Amino acid sequence: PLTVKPALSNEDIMRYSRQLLLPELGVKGQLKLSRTSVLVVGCGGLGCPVAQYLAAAGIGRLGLLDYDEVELSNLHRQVLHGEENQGQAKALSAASAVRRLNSTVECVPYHLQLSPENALQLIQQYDIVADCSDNVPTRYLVNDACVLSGKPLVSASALRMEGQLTVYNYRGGPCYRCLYPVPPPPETVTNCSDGGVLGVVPGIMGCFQALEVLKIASGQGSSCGQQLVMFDAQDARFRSIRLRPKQPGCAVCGENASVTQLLDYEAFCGSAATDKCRKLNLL
Amino acid sequence: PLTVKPALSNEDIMRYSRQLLLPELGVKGQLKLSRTSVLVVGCGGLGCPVAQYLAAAGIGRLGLLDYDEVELSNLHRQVLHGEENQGQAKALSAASAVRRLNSTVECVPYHLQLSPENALQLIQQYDIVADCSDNVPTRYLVNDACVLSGKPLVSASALRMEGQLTVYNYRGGPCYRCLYPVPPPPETVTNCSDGGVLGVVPGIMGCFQALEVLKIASGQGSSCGQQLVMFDAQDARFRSIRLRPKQPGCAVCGENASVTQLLDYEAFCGSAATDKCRKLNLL
Amino acid sequence: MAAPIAIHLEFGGGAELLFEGLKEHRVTLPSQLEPWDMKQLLVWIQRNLLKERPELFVQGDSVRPGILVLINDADWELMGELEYQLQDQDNIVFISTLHGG
Amino acid sequence: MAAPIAIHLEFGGGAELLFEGLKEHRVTLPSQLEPWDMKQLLVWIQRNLLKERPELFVQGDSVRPGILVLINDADWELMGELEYQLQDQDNIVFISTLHGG
Ligand SMILES: [Zn+2]
Ligand SMILES: [Zn+2]
Repeated sequence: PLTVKPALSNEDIMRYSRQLLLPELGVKGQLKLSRTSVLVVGCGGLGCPVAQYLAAAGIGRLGLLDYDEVELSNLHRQVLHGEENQGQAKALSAASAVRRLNSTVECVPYHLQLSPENALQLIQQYDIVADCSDNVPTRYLVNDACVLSGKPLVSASALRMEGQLTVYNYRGGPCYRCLYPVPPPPETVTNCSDGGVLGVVPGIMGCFQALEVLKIASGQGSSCGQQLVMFDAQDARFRSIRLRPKQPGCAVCGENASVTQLLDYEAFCGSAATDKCRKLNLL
Repeated sequence: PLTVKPALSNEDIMRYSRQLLLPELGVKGQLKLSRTSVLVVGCGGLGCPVAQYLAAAGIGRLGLLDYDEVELSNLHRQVLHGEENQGQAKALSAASAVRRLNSTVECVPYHLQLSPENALQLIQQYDIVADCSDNVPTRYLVNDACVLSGKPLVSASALRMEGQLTVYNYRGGPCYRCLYPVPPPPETVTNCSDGGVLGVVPGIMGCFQALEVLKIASGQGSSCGQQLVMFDAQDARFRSIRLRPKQPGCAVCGENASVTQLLDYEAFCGSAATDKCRKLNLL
Repeated sequence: MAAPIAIHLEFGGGAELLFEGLKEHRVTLPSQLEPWDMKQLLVWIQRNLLKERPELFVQGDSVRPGILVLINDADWELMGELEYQLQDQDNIVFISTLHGG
Repeated sequence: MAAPIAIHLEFGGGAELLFEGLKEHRVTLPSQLEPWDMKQLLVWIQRNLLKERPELFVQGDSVRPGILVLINDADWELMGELEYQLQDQDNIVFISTLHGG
């Protein structure tokens, strides 16, 4: 658990002065940020801006999870990493970039794959989870672990020139499974490795994700629960959609939930928990 | 002028592979990016994400202009700089961060204040200008210099929990003066130093600005000419507004333009070309 | 006899790639005995717009898992799903869920 | 005699700070001899909503420089500016231009 900061230091007051001025945040909100821990699942195109802006804003503890290493093909969108970090674990590369920006944030890199074995134990240590992953099994895994441990889940995704964002399991709203009870057939799923993505699209979506995390952490509350925000970069259009409420029949958050512990999500989805399988097939 | 790249290198193909897959970009679009130069006016809350994502995407030449030095109070939103860069010129700090990310981008830092004396000569060397400045006189100066040298201007701004974005002087659309022929009374202008700003709001707006620059540079074209995009972070709402066309009576882009060379914009606006004056008064 | 109705169809998140990359379609559904509902619209789309690989769009008599349907900017679950009766000028969106990051 | 009309007023970009921080106001303009226009609306706002420092909102008989007026999501310049005749349920936005970065 985070050590409770009793007050802001003089250095904090200087560093955060421009946001302390905001009536929506103020000293109270800033102290709440400093007492909040956030787990960022995935340090790629979404995770980089999320980690960057959460650290800059003074979140208390930031968990940075990624099993992968930095490659040249990441750098067009994964802007926390640099050329010199190629081959390094993304979690470590992201952590050292974040420390350069704000050394007062407690930064915990996890160079590992989130799995049914470790997810609950990890997520239980954090107050809010940001899903910045890149594949279907991980999205169901993160959702179920958040529902089982009662954590709000700020989830974004991006592909080609589009992005989507929703806050799940928040203030009585729906979870990911309420919306998507059955996983998509694997042959219908396109990931960034085969569909491509314009780097700044996850940039915009990740910043948006950081915003909603900060609103929840500071006590303002998110306006994206039971809402789907869709972004189309080609016509620069955002759209907010009213979603269904929490479903009484949901397998994990419903009244007679059948999912009471984590499962084998790769088997459930019929695909691997990575966005690389198809790339490997293509090469 | 930029040396015209005849083709993509093998390293380019690896680096940009995920965006080369996009039909909207492709190899042709990527080559256009590499032949485009962009001047970023201001390396603060907007300029940092703009520079970051333009460099990541492979823009050919990136001019980074700022007269200011990095301070601790910048770091909650100016995420290209780090704690170790305090006291350093922002233009230089931003340039070295951008080089870590993509050393193939030609990066030109300008540690100086944009002025009526140097603006035309600077802007003439670039294809597109991104206005990431923080004060009214500079916004008029950048606008007039872009109109006089025929460059599209991608302009964003942010304050508190709101942001605005428009593309000016683009494909026959209006310029900044068409919309705002008379500057606002100085006592009505609030800047980030006295109004505050949540760091991720310029983050979102700067990413959006980078997107529109990339769309123009790659030949897709922007959808934000003669449009105002307004963002309200509190209710996570974007809104697009249809603006007036180019005004025949505009003082700089109209039929009988009276502004045919740059003026004294501080006198015109009745305020200094910095966002610091008021902060100094307050201390 | 129900009169013909004009509706606006949109596809996104990649679903447009099944419809020649076109994101927006303005279509007119012909006059028929009963009012048009979503179930009939899905059949009409398959017959008239969907040229190939219907299994990437429909499954049984509904849309395949992973496509979200929106009726006038609301999740169709709030509107009666397959039973929703279409009105003239309705806006129907089919959006593929994205998973990339 | 024109009937009373209900309109939706919004203030943003800091302009809401002149109206007790409230961004949205639903108001009803009373019945009067002639139809309501924007010029009259500005006078009505000054008398009924704007409690202090009117010079930060109006200048002469129009809004002050640096405030953009939108009528149903379009720049008021496209709609006739001060002469625009208000309709029931119109949405009028007053937005301060932002300059920070
Ligand atoms: Zn559920
Ligand atoms: Zn003009």
